[in-house]
Amino acid sequence: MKSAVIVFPGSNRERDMLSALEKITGTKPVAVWHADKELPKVDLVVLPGGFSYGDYLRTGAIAARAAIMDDVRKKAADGVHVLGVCNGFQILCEAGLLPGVLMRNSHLKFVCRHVKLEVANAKTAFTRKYKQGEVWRCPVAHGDGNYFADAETLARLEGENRVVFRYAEGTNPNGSLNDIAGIMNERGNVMGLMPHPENEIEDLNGGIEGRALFESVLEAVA
Amino acid sequence: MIANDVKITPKLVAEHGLKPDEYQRILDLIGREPTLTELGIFSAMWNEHCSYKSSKKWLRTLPTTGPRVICGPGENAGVVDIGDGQAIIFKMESHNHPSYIEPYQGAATGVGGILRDVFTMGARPIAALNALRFGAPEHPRTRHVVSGVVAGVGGYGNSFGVPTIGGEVNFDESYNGNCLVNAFAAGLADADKIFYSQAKGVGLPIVYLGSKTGRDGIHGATMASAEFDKDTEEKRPTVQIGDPFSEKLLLEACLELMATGAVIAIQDMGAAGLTCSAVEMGAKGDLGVELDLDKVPCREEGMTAYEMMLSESQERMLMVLDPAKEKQAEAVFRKWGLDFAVIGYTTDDLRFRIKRHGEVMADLPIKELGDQAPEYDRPWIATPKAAALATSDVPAPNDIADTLVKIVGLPDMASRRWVWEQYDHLIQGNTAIGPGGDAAVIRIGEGPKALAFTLDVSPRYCAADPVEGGKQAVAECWRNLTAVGAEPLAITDNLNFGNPEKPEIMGQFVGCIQGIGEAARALDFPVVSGNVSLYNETNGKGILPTPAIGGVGLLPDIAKRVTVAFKKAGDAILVIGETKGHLGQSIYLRDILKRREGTPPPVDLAIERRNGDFVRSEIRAGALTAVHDASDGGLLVALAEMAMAGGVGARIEAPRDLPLHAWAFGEDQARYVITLPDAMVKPLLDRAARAGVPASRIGTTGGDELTLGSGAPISLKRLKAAHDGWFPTYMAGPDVMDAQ
Amino acid sequence: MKARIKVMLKNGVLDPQGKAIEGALGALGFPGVAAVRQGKLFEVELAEKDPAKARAALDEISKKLLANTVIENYAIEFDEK
Amino acid sequence: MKARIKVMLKNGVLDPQGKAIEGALGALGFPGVAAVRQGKLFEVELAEKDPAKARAALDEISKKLLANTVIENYAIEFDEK
Ligand SMILES: Nc1ncnc2c1ncn2[C@@H]1O[C@H](COP(=O)(O)OP(=O)(O)O)[C@@H](O)[C@H]1O
Ligand SMILES: [Mg+2]
Repeated sequence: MKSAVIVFPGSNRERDMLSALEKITGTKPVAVWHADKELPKVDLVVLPGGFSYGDYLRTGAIAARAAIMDDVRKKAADGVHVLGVCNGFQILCEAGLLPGVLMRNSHLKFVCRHVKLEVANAKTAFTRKYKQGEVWRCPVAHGDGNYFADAETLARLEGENRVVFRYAEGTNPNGSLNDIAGIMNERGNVMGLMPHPENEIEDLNGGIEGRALFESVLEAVA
Repeated sequence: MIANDVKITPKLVAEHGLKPDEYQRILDLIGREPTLTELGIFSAMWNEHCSYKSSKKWLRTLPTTGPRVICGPGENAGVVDIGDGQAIIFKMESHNHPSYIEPYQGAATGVGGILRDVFTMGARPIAALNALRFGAPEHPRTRHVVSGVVAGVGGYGNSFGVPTIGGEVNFDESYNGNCLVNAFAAGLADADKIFYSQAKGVGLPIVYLGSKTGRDGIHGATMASAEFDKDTEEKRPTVQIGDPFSEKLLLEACLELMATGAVIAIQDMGAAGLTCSAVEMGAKGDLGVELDLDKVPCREEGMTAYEMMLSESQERMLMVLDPAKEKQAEAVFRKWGLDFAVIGYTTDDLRFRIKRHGEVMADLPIKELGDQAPEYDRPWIATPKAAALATSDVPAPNDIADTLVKIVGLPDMASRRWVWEQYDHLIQGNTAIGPGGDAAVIRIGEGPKALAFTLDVSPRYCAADPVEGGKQAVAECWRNLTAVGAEPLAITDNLNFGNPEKPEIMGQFVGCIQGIGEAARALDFPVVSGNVSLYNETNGKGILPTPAIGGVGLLPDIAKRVTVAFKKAGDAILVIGETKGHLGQSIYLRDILKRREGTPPPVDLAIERRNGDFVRSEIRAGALTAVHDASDGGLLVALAEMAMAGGVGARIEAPRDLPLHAWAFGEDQARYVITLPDAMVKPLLDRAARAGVPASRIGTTGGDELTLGSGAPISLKRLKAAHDGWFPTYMAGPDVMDAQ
Repeated sequence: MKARIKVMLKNGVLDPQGKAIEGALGALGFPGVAAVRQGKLFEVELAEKDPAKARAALDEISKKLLANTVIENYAIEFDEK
Repeated sequence: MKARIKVMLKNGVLDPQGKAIEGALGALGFPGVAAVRQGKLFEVELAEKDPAKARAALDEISKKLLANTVIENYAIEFDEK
C-alpha cells in the first residue's frame, strides 16, 4: 500500500506516523510538504498529529487552509482513503471534510494517557480488522479533543453509523459528546480520530492493538 | 570616537547590578567611560547568571571527564558517547525567577531555552524532564504557580514535540516566594556531527536566525540574579513569551541546515540574547565580531542598540556561515518561514563592535568581556553539623497502617500523575518507561539500545548537611538509573541556592559541591553540564539548598529493563542493602512528627556502588521481575509504591532486630527492593553473599492488600485513594492569579 | 484603518472555558455572576481606506479564517466610524 | 446587567497567535491586512444592578481570573450605560 503523510509547520507526530506506516505496511510512505499543490498517487493520505501553526487561532484552522488541502479534498472525492489523527482530525473538521469541531477539553488541560476505545462500527475501511464492540487500549495526547456537533449533525452521525470509535468504560478524557473518539464521512473513506493508534503498534508501547487500524486500510485497498 | 550621550552615574551603574568595584574594573579595562550600550553589555556579561562569578571557583572542582565524555562543561550542553557512533547531548537549566512572576510563560520559556541548548549542538531532542519546587500547599499563591508552571512546561514541550518523561515535584515553605523550575533536555546526534559555538575564520558572515527581536525580557538576565523584594511588581514587563511553534520550525530548519554543511559555528540566544551569544562565539574563536544592528529583524519600531543587545526574545539563533553556502542556507530558513539576516561578520581585531544607524555604539575588547569578568572567592561558613538523632528519640506511631496511608498521600509523596498527564510523554513512540518509575527509559532508534533519565535531590538532607546531601543527590540519581538496569553515564546539575553574599548560604553551596564532586568521582559519574541559580531569596529568606542532579544511563538491551511494579502473585520480595532504621531528616520525622531534626542518612559511596553493581548485573541477567530503590519515606513506602504500581499486594514479615517504625520509615541509603520467582531466591542469595552484598527476603507478592507481620492488612484501594487523590483534590481548589 | 472583529460561540454551543470560569467565580465568592461566555477579539490594521471595501474584506477574512461559522458568530467594528 | 471584558496583550508583548494569523492571511491572499493582535472577550451576566458596584466586582474578577495582568490589559464595558 502506498501512503503519504502531510507535514504542516508544527506537525510533530509525523515521524511517529511515517515509522508506523512503514513498519506495518512494509512500504515507506511519502512525506508531503503542506505548501505543495499535489499529492502523489497513493492509497492512503494521512494528516498526522501535532500543533500545526502552534494551534493558534483554533486547532487545525490555519492548516485547513494550506495549499495541499485542495488536493486532499479532490483525492477524498475520488475515494482515496484519508485518515486524520489528533491534529489531523481537527484539520479535517476545519476543512469541512468531516462535520463538527474539536473544542477545548472540558477540564481545560492537556491530557496524555491511555484510554479504552470501543469499535462502534467495524464495517469500515479503517476498522474491518477489529470486531464490532471490541475494546482496545490506545493513548491520547491532546488539549482540544472535545468533539462537538449540533444535535442534528450528531443524530445524523449516529443514525448513519458514522461514529467509528468511542471512549469506553468511563475513559472519556475530554468531555466529547456521546463519548465520540472518531468519526467518518458519509462515503466512509475519510476518518478522523483523536487517539494515537500509531503509538500503540509494538511491544515497547505496551500494546499493539493500534496496528489493526492500519492493517484494515491495507486490506481495504488491496 | 564613540558617541557617549548618556552620563553614566553611580545610580545607573547600580541599576545595572554592577558593584562600584566592578564598575572600576570596567573603567580600568577600557580606559574611558562606557556608553550606555556598553554598560548594558557589561552588566549582561558580568552578572551572576552569565559570569558565574560566585560559583566558578567551586565548579572547577567537579570531575568533568571520563572515557565517554566527548564535551564537558563550557558549551551549550554536555556531550557523551553512547557507542555506535552516537552521542547524547544534555543539560539542565533553571528559570526560577521568571516562573514565579509569570508561571506559565516563565516555565514555557525555560523549557524552550533548554531545548534550544540541545539542538544548537546538532541534536534532535528525545527527552525532557523537569524538577519543580513550590511553596507550601497552603500558601495562597502556590496553587496558581503549580497550575501555571505545569501547564507551561507541557504547553511548550507538547507543542514542540518532545516527550516529557520525568522530573520531581516538591513543596516547602522556603519556596513560597521563590519557586524552582529546572528544565532538563537531552538530544541525540551522531558523535562526529556535533556543532560548537566557537567561531572560525575571519570575515565570515554572522547570521541571525529565527524569530524577530522585541523588547522582551530586557534585564531578564539581571533579574534572574536579583533577590525578590517588594519592587518585584515593577520588573514585570520583562516577561518573555514563548512560541513553541517557532521553536519547532527553528529545530527543523537548524537540523536541515546543519546537514548541508553550511554551519561553521552556532550559538542560541538565551540569557542576554545577542550580547552573550555573539561575544561567546567570537571570544572562543579568538576573533572579533562586528554587528550592524540595523540588519537585525525587529518586531517593534525604534529599538535602540541598548535594547537590541539586551533583548531576550525567544527562539533566536546566531550562526557563522560558510559564505559559499549562504544562499542555500537562506532558502532553508525561508522554507520554514523564519527570519534570516546577515547582521555582521567576524574580524581579526578581537573587538566587539556594535553599530546602529551608522554610528558605533559599543567597541569593547571581546576576550576581556568574558575572561576578565569578576570572580569571587566569597567568604563561607560550613553548615554546623546537626546532632544525630537516636531511634529511641523518635516515637513510634499508634498505627503503622494509618501512618503509611498518610505518608503515601503527603504532598511530597503523592502520585504526580496529575502533573505528568499534562505532558505528552509518548510522542516519538520510543517511551519504554514513562513517568512514575525510578527512571524513564527511551529507546534509541529501533533499539535494542536505550537511555534512562532521572532528576534527583533531597533538599532537606542538603539543608541538614550539605556535603552528605550533595553526595546523596548524586547517589540517588545513580541508583535510580541502576534500578531500571541502566549503566549510569554522566550527570548535569542545577545548583539552586540563596544569596551567595551570605557566608552561611555560600557554605551550603560549597558543601553541596564537595558532596557532588565526591560522589561523582566515586561513582565514575562525571558532570558534563550544568547551571547555577543564586539569589533565590525573598525578603531575606533563602530557599532550601537545592542542587538538582540530572542523570543519564545506558541500557544496551531495552528488553532487559525492569520497572517498579509488582508483576504477579507469588514472587519473592528481597531487600538489597542494609536497613539500619535511620530516621534523622526522614519524611516520617518531618511530616508525621513535624520535626526537622537529626543528620541525613549517611552515604557510603563504596557500598552504594557495590550494591548497585550487583542489582544491575542481576537485572541484566534477567533474574529480576521488579526493582525499586528505597528512598524518601523508607522501605514500607517503597513496597507500597511497588504494590500500587502493579495492582498486586504483598505479605511482608515484620523485622526482628529493629523497631517496626524505624524499619518501615527509616531512609538508609544504597537499598533496593527486588522481586523474583520464588525458585530463584536461593541462587541469588548465594551470589549476593559472594559479592558481599547484604540481601534478605522480606516477603511474597500476592493479593490486593499489603500485610505487615501480624498487623491488619492495608487494602491497595485505600493506599491508592490516598496516593492518587492528593494532587487532583488539591488542584481542584481555586486558582487565583494575584493572591500575593 | 483599524478594525475589531469579535468572535463568540453560538448559543447552544458548549463553552468549556466559560463554564470553568463560572465555576471558579462561585468558588472565589462572586456568586452574583451568572453565565460567562468566552470569545475572541481580533484587532486588525487594514491598508484599505474605503469603509465599504474594508468591511467586505473583513467579512471574508472572518468567514474564511477567523471564525468557524459552524460554531461561532462574528461581528465587525471599526474604530472610528 | 450585561458586561463585556476585553483582554488584550500589553503593547510590546509578543503575540504568536496574531503573528501566525497574519502569516495565514497573507498566504490566503489578503495582503492588505497588517498587524493582527488576538485577545479575549468575556461576556458576563451580573445580578448586581448598581453600576459602580458591578464595575468594582468586574474589576476584581478581571484581575483575579480573566486577565493575566503581568502581560495583559483589560477593559470593562457595559452593554447599556
Ligand atoms: N553547576 C555546573 N556544573 C557544571 N557545569 C556548569 C554548571 N553550571 C554551568 N555549567 C556550564 O557552564 C556553561 C555555561 O552555562 P550557562 O550559562 O548556563 O549556559 P547557557 O549559556 O547555555 O545558558 C555551560 O557549559 C554549562 O554546562
Ligand atoms: Mg546555551
